[in-house]
Amino acid sequence: MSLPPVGLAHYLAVAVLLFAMGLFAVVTRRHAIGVLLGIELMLNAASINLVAFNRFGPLVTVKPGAGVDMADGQIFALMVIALAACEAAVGLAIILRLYQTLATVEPDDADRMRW
Amino acid sequence: MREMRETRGFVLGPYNPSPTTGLVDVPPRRRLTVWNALWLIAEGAWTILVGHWVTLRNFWRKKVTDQYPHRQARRNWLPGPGYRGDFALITDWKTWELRCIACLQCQNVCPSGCIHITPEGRGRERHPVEFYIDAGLCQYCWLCVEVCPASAITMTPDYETAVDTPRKLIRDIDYLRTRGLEFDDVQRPLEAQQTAEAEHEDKGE
Amino acid sequence: MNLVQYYGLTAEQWLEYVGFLGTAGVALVSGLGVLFARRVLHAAVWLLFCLLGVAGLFALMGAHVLFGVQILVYAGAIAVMIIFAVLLLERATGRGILSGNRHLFAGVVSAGAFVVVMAPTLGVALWAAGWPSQTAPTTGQTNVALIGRLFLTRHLLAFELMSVVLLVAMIGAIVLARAERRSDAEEAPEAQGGGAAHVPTEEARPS
Amino acid sequence: MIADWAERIRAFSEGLCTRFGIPGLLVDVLAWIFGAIFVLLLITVVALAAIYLERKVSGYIQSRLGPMRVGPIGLFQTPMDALKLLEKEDIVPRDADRFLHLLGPVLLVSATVMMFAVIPWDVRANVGRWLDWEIGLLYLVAVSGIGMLGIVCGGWGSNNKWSLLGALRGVAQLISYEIPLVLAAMCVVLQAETLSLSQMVEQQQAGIWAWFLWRPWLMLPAILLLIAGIAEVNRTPFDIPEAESELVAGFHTEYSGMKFGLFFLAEYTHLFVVGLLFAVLFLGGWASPLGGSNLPFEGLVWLNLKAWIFVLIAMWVRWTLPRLRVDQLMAMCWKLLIPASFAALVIVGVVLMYA
Repeated sequence: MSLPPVGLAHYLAVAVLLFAMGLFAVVTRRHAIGVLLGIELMLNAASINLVAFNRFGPLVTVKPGAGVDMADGQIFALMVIALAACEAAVGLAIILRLYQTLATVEPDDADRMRW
Repeated sequence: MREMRETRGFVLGPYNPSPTTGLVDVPPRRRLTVWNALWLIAEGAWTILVGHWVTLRNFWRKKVTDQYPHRQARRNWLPGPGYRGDFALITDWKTWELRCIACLQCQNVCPSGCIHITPEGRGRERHPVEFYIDAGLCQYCWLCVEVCPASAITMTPDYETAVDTPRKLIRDIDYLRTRGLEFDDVQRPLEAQQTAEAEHEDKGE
Repeated sequence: MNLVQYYGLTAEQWLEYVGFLGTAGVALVSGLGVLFARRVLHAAVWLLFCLLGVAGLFALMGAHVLFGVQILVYAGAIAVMIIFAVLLLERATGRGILSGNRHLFAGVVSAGAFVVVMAPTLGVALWAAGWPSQTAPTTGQTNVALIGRLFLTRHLLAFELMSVVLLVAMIGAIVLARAERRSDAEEAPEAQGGGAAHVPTEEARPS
Repeated sequence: MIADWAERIRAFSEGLCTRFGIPGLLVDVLAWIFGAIFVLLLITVVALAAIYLERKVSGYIQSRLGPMRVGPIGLFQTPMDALKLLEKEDIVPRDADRFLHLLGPVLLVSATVMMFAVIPWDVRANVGRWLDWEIGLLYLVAVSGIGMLGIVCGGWGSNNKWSLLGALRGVAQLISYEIPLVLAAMCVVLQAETLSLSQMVEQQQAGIWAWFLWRPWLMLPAILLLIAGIAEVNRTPFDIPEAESELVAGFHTEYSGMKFGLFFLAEYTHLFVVGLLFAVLFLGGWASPLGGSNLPFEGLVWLNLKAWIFVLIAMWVRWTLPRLRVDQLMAMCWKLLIPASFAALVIVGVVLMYA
């Protein structure tokens, strides 16, 4: 029996599990901040994927043996982090605002625009 | 003219807010130009440097600490008049007996109940056979000394009263007598001592 | 010296394996912590550890800059911000915020469906021989220099756009989260001169 | 050639490996473990020494003698206090959040310990030679940000209003002062063109005049780093989070026993790390001010000397200046230090571009 060395699939597996956890949290959480936490988990799973494909994926073997400077996946992940910062800041501001106007923080209760 | 203003943020200068209103007496603001601001920063930096110079000087100065029990800079140091240290019962210098007449006034007046006296005899023969003061309970309020008609009890300026067991905090009559003999009552505030003596004489002892 | 030629892995691969298991374990266990913590505050703290675990995964994959940025921005700023928001809300509502679940069935179904769809990946990772994992041959350029160069050449536009987005988000967040103040608090301090009776208090503001 | 004592440690662990039949790759693991043990011993000694020094310095500045009783000149006072803290009861308030209450000191201390990983102690000698990272400075800054979470957790978890206020103030202060700190460090990065701390040191190796401190355009960043560094460890002109006169003891009001001791440990270790950072960035790190030389352990001695000088300066500042008010603190950061550090960054960039 031989064990596969740590490769793309391992990181993808971690990302899958993290994404599933995030999805579960987003769907089930009652509290808006809980939803936000789930979104952060999903974003992290996505950036793990990006970096893993950058590291192990076919991109790096465009010119085999020559050595390629390919860090596009890392750059994408950096942008994901920056956007996550924006998203968290704006999201938290919205949540605080929601509490100030509606005195609730449950996304299900904010249904004024529905009718 | 100075006016009271609410301040916000960074106030340059030694303006202290009033304790009652929380407002600050600020001179009317001049326009803060760049040079002005730079000058303020430089001035602040200079004052900080001066402060550091002061502490540095103190750093090298001779230290004033007296490492008391190990090394004593001043031998036989006594605290100032009126210091309330260990207790003592005063022995009369004529009869060589305790002045205490066991009237129990100190025991009654003591707010913390730290005095316990067993009297014996009647009239002029009345004297204490046992006289306990619990120094752990005592709050050094001086009431027993005030109330004593015979000026028999006092507090000496002895400050080295530390003991190693709580039991030793309870001073018995022999201890108190010895303290009184060691210190007599010369350390009492002079006027209090003289008036006490005078009253003692007046009563026709 | 050939102690660990087990399971067809070299010593280096074993080391990587151990490191991977450790960091992935941290990430996944604290992810579960995020799910099952009773209080939202605890969930946020678990999220912090999850982010640190993900940062460890980045470091294992050679993305060192990303590792630093993940810790600096995600763990140091975003997690703190979320924790702060939770604290503010707990102060405002006056009770601990519990992370109750609502659409439990829907959550289980969606997450389960996702995992089922992605099951081949998991299977490959755990049992199969694994996808060929080529490691990038490098030119000796450090990760920092590489990313810096890429940011200023190929991804310049995205880089600039990102800064604009950050600025917009910052301003937007400030505008959104700012409580409505009473008008007199907005006035310049010169307008309140001489008013010894006017002592501004924090309690005057809503919540 | 500098005697490479890191090589000796490595040789020692290689010897261990051949002795016990451990595969060659694990030599690095062993070296990491030795490095970790070194750091753990170091922070204990450093914290004890720094606390002793603080007491002595404060005493001398106030014309006192400081601790004199235990040991020769009071040398054993701090170890005895540490022992006392160890044996004291660990009290957790009744309604406290036990998880967060425990997490606070743990996070703070671990963040501080992790910062030691990238410090270049000597030529090519970090913890286990592995963490001479290309992102050294970024790592240092990032990890120090985790400590702030420890303050929040501790302050909130103790369920005490003083703790909470202290924690909020502390985090506000740390976040604010991290900006000038990082910007001042970025000036050095512009000069050195690298984030790796050991490469920065290598550029200042030639002697005392090669230090970055003497470049005229780097003097302002040095001052900014000094101020922001002192603020970053919550020391007295900036110790708003634990202002005794307002909040009882700030975020560690409700701590006792060894958790309190951990807060102390973290504070003084963090101070030392900031000293090390300052020494590496501006004072040439392990490089001798006399130029090259080849005594064993020389780099370690020089680096420690420079860091301790920073620690002494921080103590001098602490016992000289009074505490700032909260608004003064924030105003100083946002209105003075941050513009100044941006200006410094621009100046350094322009100078380096045209020089």
